[in-house]
Order: sequence, then C-alpha cells, then structure tokens
Amino acid sequence: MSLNAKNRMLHRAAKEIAPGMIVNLGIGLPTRVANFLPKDFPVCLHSENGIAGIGPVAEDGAEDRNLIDAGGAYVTPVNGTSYFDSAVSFAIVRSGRLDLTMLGAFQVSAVGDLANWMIPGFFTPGAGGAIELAQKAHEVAVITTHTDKKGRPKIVQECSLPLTAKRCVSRIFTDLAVIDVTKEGLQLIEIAEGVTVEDIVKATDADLNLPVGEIPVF
Amino acid sequence: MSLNAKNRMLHRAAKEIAPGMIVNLGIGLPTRVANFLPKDFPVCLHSENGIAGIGPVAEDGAEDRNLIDAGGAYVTPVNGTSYFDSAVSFAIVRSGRLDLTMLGAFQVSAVGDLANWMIPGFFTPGAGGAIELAQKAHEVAVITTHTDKKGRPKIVQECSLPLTAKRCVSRIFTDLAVIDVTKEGLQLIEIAEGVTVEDIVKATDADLNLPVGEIPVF
Amino acid sequence: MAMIDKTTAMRDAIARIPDGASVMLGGFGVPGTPFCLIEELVRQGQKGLTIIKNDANETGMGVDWLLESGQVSKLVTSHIGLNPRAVKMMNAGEIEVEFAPQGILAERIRVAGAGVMGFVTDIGIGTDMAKGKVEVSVDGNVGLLEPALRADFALVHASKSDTFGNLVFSATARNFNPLIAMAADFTIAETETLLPAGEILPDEVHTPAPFVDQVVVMSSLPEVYGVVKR
Amino acid sequence: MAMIDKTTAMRDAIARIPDGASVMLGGFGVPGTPFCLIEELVRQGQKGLTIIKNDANETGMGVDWLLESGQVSKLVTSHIGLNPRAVKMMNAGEIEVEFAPQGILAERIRVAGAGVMGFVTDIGIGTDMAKGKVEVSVDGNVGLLEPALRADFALVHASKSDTFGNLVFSATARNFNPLIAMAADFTIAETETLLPAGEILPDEVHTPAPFVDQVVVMSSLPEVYGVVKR
Repeated sequence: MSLNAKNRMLHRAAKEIAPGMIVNLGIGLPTRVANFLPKDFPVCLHSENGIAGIGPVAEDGAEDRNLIDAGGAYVTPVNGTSYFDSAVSFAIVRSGRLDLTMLGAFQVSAVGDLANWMIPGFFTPGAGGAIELAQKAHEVAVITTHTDKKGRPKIVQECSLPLTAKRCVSRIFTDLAVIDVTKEGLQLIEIAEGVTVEDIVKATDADLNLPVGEIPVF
Repeated sequence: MSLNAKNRMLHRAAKEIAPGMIVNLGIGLPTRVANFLPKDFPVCLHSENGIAGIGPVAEDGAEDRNLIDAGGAYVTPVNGTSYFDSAVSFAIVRSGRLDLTMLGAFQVSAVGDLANWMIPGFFTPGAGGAIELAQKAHEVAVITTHTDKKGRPKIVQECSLPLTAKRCVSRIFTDLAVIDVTKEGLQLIEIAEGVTVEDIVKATDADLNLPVGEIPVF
Repeated sequence: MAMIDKTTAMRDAIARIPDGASVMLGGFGVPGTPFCLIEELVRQGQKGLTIIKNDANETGMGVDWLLESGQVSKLVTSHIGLNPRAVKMMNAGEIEVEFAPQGILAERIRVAGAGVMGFVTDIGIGTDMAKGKVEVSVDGNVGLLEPALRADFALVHASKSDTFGNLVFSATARNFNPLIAMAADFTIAETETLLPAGEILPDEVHTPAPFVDQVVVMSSLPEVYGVVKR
Repeated sequence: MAMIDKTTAMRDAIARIPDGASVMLGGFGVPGTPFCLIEELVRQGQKGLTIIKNDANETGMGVDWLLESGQVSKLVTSHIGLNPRAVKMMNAGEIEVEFAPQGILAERIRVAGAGVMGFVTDIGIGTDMAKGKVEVSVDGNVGLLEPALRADFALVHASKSDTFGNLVFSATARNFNPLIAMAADFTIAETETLLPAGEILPDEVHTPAPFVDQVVVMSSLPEVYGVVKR
C-alpha cells in the first residue's frame, strides 16, 4: 500500500467521525485516523486502558510515563479528559456509550462478521478489548488493506478465521474502496482515485453489489 | 430500660471492638456504641451510604450538609477517611472486609437467625442494608433490649418474623446479659449488674445454657 | 480535540422525559438528591413514572413531591421508612413498591451501567427475599440471579461539573449518583458549580463525561439542600 | 478515632505469599505495574503461581521476569502479544494460559471485589469464546455465565498512599489496580509517595483503605517505570 493510498484511506475514514461523537480507534491503522481530523474537532476519543478525551501523541521528551493509550503510545490530555479504571472503561463500551469504533481486520464477511484476533496455529495472543468493541459500539467500521501481504482478499463471503463478533461491521474502509454492509449484501459505495471497479471486484472474495451510475471517488 | 442499663450495655458492647477493626454500627442503639470507645481508638467505622472512617457527630452549626451516616446523623471525617459510591460501599460489605457489624433486632433465634427488618402488616419499610451486613460481616453482634416494649422476649427459640439472614448472629448484647450463639445453643456468658440469672431465663424465650461457676458481671 | 458543551436549560432537559418513563434519582437521604430536577419534573407533571431511588426521602422533600402530585406509579427502592406517605400509598395500593436490599439495588444498577445482563449472589438465600428468584449454580455453589436494572433517565446531583459533563460529588452525596449516571439511556446532571472543560483534574473525575448527556446549572441552592434539623 | 498504620517492609509483605498462590497484578503495559513487588517476588522465588494480569508485559519487564524464573504455572490474561516468551511457553505447554476478553476479565475481577458470584453477559455469544460457558436466561434473553475471579493476593502500584492504605493512582496507571485491590484476600500496595493519614482528601481517594492490607513504600523509582523508547 503506497503512502498516498494509505493517507487517502485514513483521510476518508476520518470523515466518518461526526462532531460530538465518542469514538474508540483500534490499535494500528485506525489510531492514525485521528491525525486526519481538523484541529479542535469536537470528538471524545476513548481508549480501553481508561481514558476519555485523548489528545495528540506527546512530543519527544514531554511524555507522561503514566499516560498511554491501549496501543502503548504516549498521549496527552485535553480540556475535559477523564481517567478511570478498566471496569468503567468497558462499562462505557458495553453500555452503549461508544458511537463509533474503527478496528483492523484479518477478515470481514459479506454479512459483517469480523475476524481480527486469532490465526489458529500462528497468532494467538488473546483478544484484548476487540470483542467488546466490535459487539457493542453503535457503529463498527473496519479500516484495512483490501488484501493481505500475500495479496489474498480480506473481504470474504464467509470468514474462515475465528470470529471476533458476528454481524457487527457496517462499513469497510480500504486502500481501494469504501464498502457498506447492507441487508442486501456488500455494497460498493466509493472508490479510491486511480482504481477501477474491476480491480476491486478482483481483490474481493465476496459478492459485491455495484452502484448504479457514477461512483464517488475518494 | 434505664439510662444506666443502656449505658452499661453499650459500654460492654464497645469492648467487642478490637484495634484495627473495620466496623459497621447499625442505625439506632448500635451507632451509640462508638461513644463508648476511648478517644483516638484505632477503628475504622463504615457506613452504607459511602464512608469509611467516621468521626464524632458534628457540633451544632458545624455540620457539612453533604456528610451524613446511614442513619442521617451529621458526622465528621477523621484523618484517613474515604468516600465512595454505594456499589463500592457494599463491595466492602459483601467481599468480607467488615470485621464486625452490630445490629438491632426484633428477634434473634437459638441458632442465630436474625429478624430485624419487617413486621408483616405493621412495619414494612424495606430492608435497607441490613441483609448484606448480617450475611457478610465476619462477626455479627446484636444490641437490643432483652424484651420489647410490651415485655415480650426478643430472644426466641425460632423467629416468627421474616428473617434478615440465617445463622448469622454470634453474640447478643442486651440490657440484662451477654449471650453467645454456639453450636451447643445459646450460652449465657455475662450478666448485668443487679440482674439475676432467673430474671434472664424468664425474659428469654429460648433454651439457654448457663455457665458453670461464677458469672462475670458487666 | 475539543469537547462539546452539554449545558442545557432546566426546562428543556426535563421536557425530554415522557409520561410512563422510568427515572433513576441519586441521593441517600438529602445528600445527592437532585431536588431542583425533581421540582421541575413536578412542575411539568409527567405521569405514570417508575421511580428508582435508594429511599423515598422524607415528608416534603424530593420523592415525596412526586408522590404528592400523583406522578408515580411504581417505586423501586431499598427503604421507605422515613416517608409515611410512601408507606400509606403502598398499603393503599396507590403505588407499586419493589424492594431490594440496598447493596443489591446498587449492584443491579451498577451492572446495568457495566452493560451486562445480571449477576448471581448468595444474598438473601434462605429468606423471603429469595422468593420468586431464579437459582443459578456458579462453580457448584447456588446463588440467586439478580437482573440488571436500567432506566430511561437518570437525574443526578453533582457538586461540580465541567461543560463536557465530567462530574464530581461531595462526601456522602456521591452514593447512587455515579451508578445511575451509567445505567440510564439519558443522563441529566444538575450541578452546584459549572466549570470550563479542563478545570477538573482528569484523576479527580468521579463520573466520566461519556456517561452524561446534559448538564443543568443550578442558579441557587434552595433550602432543601441544607442541614436537616430534627 | 485513629486509623492504623499499614506500612510494611517489602520483604515481609511478599513473604506472606506461599508457593501455589494466585496473585493478581495491576498494570496495562508499563503504567500501574507493581515492578518492585514483582522483583521481590522473583527474589524470594515462590513457585507454581497463578498470575492474573491484563497482559504479560514485554520482554525484560514485570511478568516476563516471573516467566523467565519459572515461577508461573498459569496465566489468566486478555492479551500476551507483546511478550514472545509468554507465547512460546504457552505453545510449549510450559504454562497454562486462560484468555478472557479484556473487559470481561476486568468485570470478573470487579464482581469478585463486589462479593458476588458471577455475572451474565452477551459478550462472545456466537463465537468460539462462548464454548464451554454456561448459558443463563435473564428476562428472556440468553447470556453467558462468567464466574467471579478472586485471588489470594493482589499486588498494586499506587502513585500515592496514606499510612492507612487509601490509594491514588495516576492517569492510565489506574487500569486494573482498583479492581484487583478489591478482589483479593490480601492486598499489598507499593506506593511512590507515602503520606500521613489525612493528607489525601476523602473525595479524591481511588481505592478506600478497607481494601488494602499492607503498604510498601518504594525507596526509588527504578528505570523500568519510565517512558518506554521504541
């Protein structure tokens, strides 16, 4: 994935965040979405380890050794930040106070099943907080490369990997496309600059409904 | 109950509190036990409404409108006081962090069953925190007049009133006697000044084992 | 990042509550009871409410106002012994009263706020309190199933709030307030003092703002919040 | 009333832990991990421990020391992905690892601290995580029974403690610390700063002293507590 393609994807994903939302950005690519929000954009970023109201990553030498996000980055507070214990942190998640979470994925299925925590026999580190985020946020978006490092599709008809949660994903942002999970199946809604519909169909291992007429480009 | 008899009872009950204990004193007579502890006695008094480390009742005009105990008395903090919510307050109770609770009683049975929250058809205000205190404190002591206002025994072979908790009471302090609940039944262990064993047996509606030899007087 | 401003006019906040709503109220006795929000609820007159509160306050205070005005159809509580009107209305069948042991009431609200369905406890086993409750075995020990208790609205009294809705409570006025704030679909906090976001230290927040939907600033502190003389 | 002094020598506090004990550790990554208490546990060498902690730290830190010294027989955790030794020992069958989703781990510990037996949740339903779990119906909805998780000991890292054991945590070093402090039979807190009782405002206490059995004062702040450079 080129830097341009990645930035385009993150920039597009950032538009999913509406003013006033409470949002949890998963470790890795999703966390970087925050860098594409306008300065002073009114959003409350939550992290599993016990913080609501996350500011920018701390500058070198200005880190607070006690203030990290769930990915281990040294972050900063903003006006209105609160800290709390892990039980309260997941109370926020499970009681439905998260408007949106953006997560990485190994696989997303045609009905929005998500697999992002385990590759049997290869990667079994434990699920962390992903299961609860995927199952309980009002909206679950996935941010991922369209295919894995070996070029295999990550959007599949049915997940072969153990699920994180069933029928949870509503929108998928990739370097190639934006795809919605609808009752009628996967719906291509936007396409990355310089990419063709054929590229996307080829890189997708699931039935994909194509839009009628012109496709918006991001 | 004469003032003397009451004070003797409370004074005797106060000796049950050992240094370092965490203690919940029930509403009414039990609360007054604190007045019979030596000044600066090392004990942490807990109240259901969310305080550990209760000091003396506030003087007139010096009350903090936000600081009461579960009985509604305006109390004061001490060095080491903490405030917490009602869930944490009962976490202290149910997880076994209370060394001792002293409660009032309508009836106590020969096996230590306690009835202190409901008189069907007459007094049904709800149980408040009594059930959890009675069931979960390491030691449950009862402080009560030996008989009710009509002279009826409160220590009975079996409770006729709805139970607060089963087999929870280990010691009973009354204006007449100190009685232990043992595996062999109720055991008279101390007697109030000026009271005879016959007085106590007469005022008790349960089998009572009497001590061999001299009975300590309080 | 900036945080939104949740301050709202008293009238607008309470106007969200419809007839028949379930409403949790903070407070253990006087401290922590949201008297101003309750007063506005009486003024607006919503009917058929289910009120969830530790106690029914005393005569002429808080819950008693709602009982007097006939707005309450059901009360879920741990103790109503200090409110003769509540006892009388219960005995006359004018309101339904559901009792729970105090810590079980608190925990049912807390687990609702934690987004789980219920919990299992041995509290009340062997007593009348166990009647009608489902038994569940956990690692070979039998307990009673206590369902989570959620509400449509929570009315909270805070000592301090910032504009984003981070709340701080004072002394024993905390009690049920942080619990109900987490357990309702919509949480309204009245606050004695409003501060700009950033003026409450993040380590000292009792209720994090994500749980709070609207903040109402109290213009004054009515006498009912004061020390009760007996 | 006066409060007792719970300060204890490091060596004596950790010496209470016997072989085969279950030990909960605070910390999410570096912040809140009680490195000094763990170091002493390694020095004393208790074997066959069940360690309960959100994560297994990273190579050369905290839990990794206990794994390296062969003191751990079982690990209950939500994520060990940053500790290759833990993954390797798990795959080689040298330690047993029990995984729980992070918030379920937190809640299992919290309900243990609340003195209840377990809770019911829909988290994990329809996935492999549900395998082997008991289904319980609450008001007509099916959930999974999650048993409370207690331990013999909790080792906590606090920013501040008073002599009575009232604890304050700093920023995200709070994480699991207040939860494990409530859920163990015996709770030992290491503290960066010790204050006389009365020097922590009662409203600002994070873990009330009744949950804390002993307080160990850290003489210095070893480098491992610092910012991790990557």
